[in-house]
Amino acid sequence: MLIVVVPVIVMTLWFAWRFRASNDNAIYTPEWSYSAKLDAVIWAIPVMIVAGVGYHAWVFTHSLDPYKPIPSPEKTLEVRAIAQDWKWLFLYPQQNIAVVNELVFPAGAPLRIEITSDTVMNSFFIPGLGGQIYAMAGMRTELNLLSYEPGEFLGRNVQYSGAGFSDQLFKARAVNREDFDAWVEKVRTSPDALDLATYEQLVKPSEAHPVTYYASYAPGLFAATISKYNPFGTLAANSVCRVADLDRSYAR
Amino acid sequence: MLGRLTIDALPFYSWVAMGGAAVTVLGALAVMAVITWLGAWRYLWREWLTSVDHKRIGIMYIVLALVMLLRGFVDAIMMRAQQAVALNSQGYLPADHFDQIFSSHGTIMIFFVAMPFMSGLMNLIIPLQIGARDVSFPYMNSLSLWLNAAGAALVLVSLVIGKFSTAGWSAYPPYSGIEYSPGVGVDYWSFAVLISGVGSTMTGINFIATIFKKRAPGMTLMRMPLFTWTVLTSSVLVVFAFPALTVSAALLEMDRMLGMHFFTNADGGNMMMFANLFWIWGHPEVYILILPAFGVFSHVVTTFSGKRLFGYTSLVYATTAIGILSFIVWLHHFFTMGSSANVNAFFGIMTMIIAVPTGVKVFDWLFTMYRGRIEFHSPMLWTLGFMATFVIGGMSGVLLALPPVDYLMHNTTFLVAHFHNMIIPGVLFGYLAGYQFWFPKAFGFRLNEQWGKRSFWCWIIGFYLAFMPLYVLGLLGMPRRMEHYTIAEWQPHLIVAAVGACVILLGILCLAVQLIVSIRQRDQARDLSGDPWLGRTLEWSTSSPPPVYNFAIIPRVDERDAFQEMKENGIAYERPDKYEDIYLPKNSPVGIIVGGFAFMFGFAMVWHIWWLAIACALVIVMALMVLSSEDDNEYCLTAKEVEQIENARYRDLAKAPRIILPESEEIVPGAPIQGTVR
Amino acid sequence: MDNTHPQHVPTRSTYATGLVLAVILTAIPFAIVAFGLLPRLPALIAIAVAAIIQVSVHLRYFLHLDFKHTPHENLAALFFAGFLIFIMVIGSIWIMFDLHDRMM
Amino acid sequence: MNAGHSTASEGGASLPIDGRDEKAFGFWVYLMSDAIIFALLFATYIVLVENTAGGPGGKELFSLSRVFTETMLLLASSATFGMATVAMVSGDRSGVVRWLLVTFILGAAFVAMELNEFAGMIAAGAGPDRSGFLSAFFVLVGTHGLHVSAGLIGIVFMCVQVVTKGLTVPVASRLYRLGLFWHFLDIVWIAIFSVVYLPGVLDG
Repeated sequence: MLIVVVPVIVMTLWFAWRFRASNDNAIYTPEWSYSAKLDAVIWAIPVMIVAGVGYHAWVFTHSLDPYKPIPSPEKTLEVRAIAQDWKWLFLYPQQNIAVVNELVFPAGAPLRIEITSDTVMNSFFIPGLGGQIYAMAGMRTELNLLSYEPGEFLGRNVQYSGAGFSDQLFKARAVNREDFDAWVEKVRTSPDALDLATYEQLVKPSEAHPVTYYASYAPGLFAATISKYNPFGTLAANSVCRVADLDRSYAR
Repeated sequence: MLGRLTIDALPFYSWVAMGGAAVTVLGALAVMAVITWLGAWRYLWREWLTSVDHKRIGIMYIVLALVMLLRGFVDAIMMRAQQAVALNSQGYLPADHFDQIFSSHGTIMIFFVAMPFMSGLMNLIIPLQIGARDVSFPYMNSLSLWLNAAGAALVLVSLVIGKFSTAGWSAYPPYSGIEYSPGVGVDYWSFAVLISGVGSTMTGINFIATIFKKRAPGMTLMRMPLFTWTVLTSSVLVVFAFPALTVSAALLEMDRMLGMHFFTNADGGNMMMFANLFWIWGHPEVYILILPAFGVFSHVVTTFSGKRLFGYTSLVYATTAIGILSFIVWLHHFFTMGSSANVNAFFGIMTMIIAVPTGVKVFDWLFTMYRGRIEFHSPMLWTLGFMATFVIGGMSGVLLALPPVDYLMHNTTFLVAHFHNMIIPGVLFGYLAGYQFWFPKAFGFRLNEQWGKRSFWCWIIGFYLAFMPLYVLGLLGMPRRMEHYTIAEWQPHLIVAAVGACVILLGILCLAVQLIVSIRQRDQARDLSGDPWLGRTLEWSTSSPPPVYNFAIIPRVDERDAFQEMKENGIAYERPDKYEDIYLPKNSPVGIIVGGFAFMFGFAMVWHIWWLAIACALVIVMALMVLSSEDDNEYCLTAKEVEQIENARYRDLAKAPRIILPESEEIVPGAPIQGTVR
Repeated sequence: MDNTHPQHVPTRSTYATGLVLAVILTAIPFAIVAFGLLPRLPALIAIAVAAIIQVSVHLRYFLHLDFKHTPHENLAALFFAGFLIFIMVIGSIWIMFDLHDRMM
Repeated sequence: MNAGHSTASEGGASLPIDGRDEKAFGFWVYLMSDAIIFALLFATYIVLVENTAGGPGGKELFSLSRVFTETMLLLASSATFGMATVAMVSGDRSGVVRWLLVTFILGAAFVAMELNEFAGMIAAGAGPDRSGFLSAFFVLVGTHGLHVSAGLIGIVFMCVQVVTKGLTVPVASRLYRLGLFWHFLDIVWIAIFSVVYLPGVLDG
């Protein structure tokens, strides 16, 4: 694209200087208004660039589809994310633990996140790790991520959602497998459990919510959050079952 | 009796809000006081507010746009100031107030600055440029103006009574739904948008009819000036895209007022449909705004290069291609909602295809400059600034059109920088170039060049300072609409951006000074010829300001650059053998009355004052019935009166420098290009 | 105004023809649905075809559109509107049902 | 179009009733814009039609015989409006008023039937606030009904003008545009019964 941008900027400045009215040496052709060759060139160059970029757009849009699982010999970690006012709740169905505003996962292993919202539209985004995707009530979106190296990222909601929006962020940490297991154990020692009553308290609006660990969570919580908004309708009914099945199958 | 309007609606909750309200109220009172002091109410009412003359309506639109530009800019500078200081602190604005500010900034700049500015230039120039005496529907034209003004007034009133929306200019549900935004803010947004939207749609219809039906004899479609072409395309887009805005805002109000479930979280609503509908309008809207600016650039480049436009046919095809393609790209505003790769890739590629005709346009302007004699008047500077800056925005646009990139950049300040990069150098520079270029046509004297150039340099430097850091911040992952933040790395960039906003403020002040200085020195800058820049199209063939009937004799057109051709053939300024009676539309108060009641209707709906809403609706319907059954709404300007006006015009022409009157056959000293060509 | 084209004057018989055709084209789809004459998909196609034909009947006999007398700009507006209706409706349906599939 | 007072009968061939007139063209463009509004309401309906949120669907709510009667009323009203246009061309003032009144009665009957349908649905707990499907149904069909009602006001308004002013060129031009509007609403109705009612009651 710089093939166009740089020449345009250069030509703008150069033509403006070269053909200034006070420059008597410059040629002046007031009637010259068409050249088939030039016309062909100025259509052809953008067409070729767009054809090239468009081809790559098609290929990469498909290969980088966030729903596409990332192939890896490692076992995929499943996480369910629920957007709330103004925090993120993460459920780990394989570990049966729940965490607010912290996402820890093993480096080198694929991370598959299913996302919904228990409030307005949010957008789940960990800049530096991958792309974003919207979180919407009664619906389920998906994001597949992978961090090759251990590291710390800042994740957040980037779709404006109200007064507490600026502080709706969480730490995303990619850690070694041992550290991850240790972290899971730490969460499991938490005295709190996320039962439905606790969830009802948690979902109330709160700003800059501290990191909170829950040693377990109510089974089917993620599916229940979706069907809270979408209990009827043919499409929804089928899919809620599907999500519920998923949740159950991951529970150990 | 007063719905949900109580004394709590007054902004006693914060000093900043009270200050804003006070400025608004005092400003309005001051304007009224000045008018009273000048004893100008009667004059204003008779000659301006009830006028159906397209030139005066155009000027009133531009006044509206410039006033609202100030308001929108105050919002901008408050946001930049907040973000410059709000590292690990709340800054000086609470979140609720900051959110109102970014919502009103976007709403005002798009609906009440860009749209009226565009309508203003269209009104002022199109009938002159196609050799017509007025638009097709002059009464509807006045109605459009006052409906736009009513929408703008609603937004201004929200500053004093109640609060504005916090849901952003695009008001995405469910956040904008009644459950999450129970106040009046979103209602202010939607009624302002709906009322002004009706006005804009009527403007679109009016200009399609005008351009199709009122062109001077001989002006075929492929002889129309480029500005006329772009306005035609843009009007077509208005007529076919605004219904989508109307539908999305109206359905949102149905949800809010009648408890329906179009976009709610539960009970069968589908919030994604709002985004879909809103952007079916939203994307063409970008081209609605920018195409007329492209038209202005085409005229400025040809005039100040003293050359024919290069590649006219290509430019026309590029314009219409952009118009059609703009309807097939809307999904790129919500790639990240999670559509499948096929859908995203399709809309991404369609979006990139728009870059082709846009690129062609830029090259055509460049080759118009090539081997020309370029004079650097201020409109030309705005144009050059546009060309050098717009391509950067174009490049970031193509990047954002790549779905995998958009997943990373959407909702960040990169996006903010991108669309400001399209709208400031593209749209606003275009309109300001048009303002500087056509000001002498509207008022009969030129604007001060010095201050115009100062303003340009402030704007362009300010623009780079304000928005290049936002590109960087977007790459660093900073989301848009942050009231405060915790990352120290961001702050230096935000401080630079705030400085940039201050430089733009200087640019706006320069524009104000330019206007004042030019009015005071107007006698030195009189445009007696009606053709101050050696223009090439018909608007320059009549006097500045043009007589109320524009053309005593409707010109005949044989060429693209009609007026240039007349000058070269020595038939410009020819006196006709005799003049004819001219019928013109009488002024009418219906436009401003309907506008006033539409404002009250909107206000009543916002506050649920149902009896007032019904009463206003009835008055509006009745006023429209009266207007539509009016048979005898023209008055006659007799041939004698026309002759008197024209005689005065020829006396001025004889005094004008650089003008060759056909009778004298003598070249006035100092006449540059014209007459020596060929 | 251009009066060289002979005016297309509406007559009683054009409206009568239009009415008869419209009634027939209404009766067919209603009959298909009321008496269950066709399975769902063919029935939907039949309804759509009858509707499209009936719209053209209305345009021809009630709105007096034809390619000879109607001004080009009116036809252009109509076709452009038709094109955009197609884009907007089909586009919306494509997008929304795709999103449905991915999210539910 | 400056000659405000010549009557249609003497104007003969220059009657502004063929879309070539500036105002007719402007009105035509408005109709196209309105068509887009309807198209988007249709799209919204199609997207939301399954979202009954446990409430009743089309099959339980729609009555084919009612819709068929409504359709016949509208089709007949289009033809009678046509007769008014024919009367206008031949300069038959009382004919115009007579046919307009017939059209008014047919149109009013249509609106009455539709209001009756709406009232029944709301009384049965199937109001527009029940589900996304019903919101979309009421707004789509209601918008059409609102247009028809506006057309009815227009018919009364034009009758008064024909009686008081006669068939002048401006009156004829307004009547022509009202006719365009009326016929246009018929086309929208075809789409409504083909997209909303018939598929709604069709066996799945």
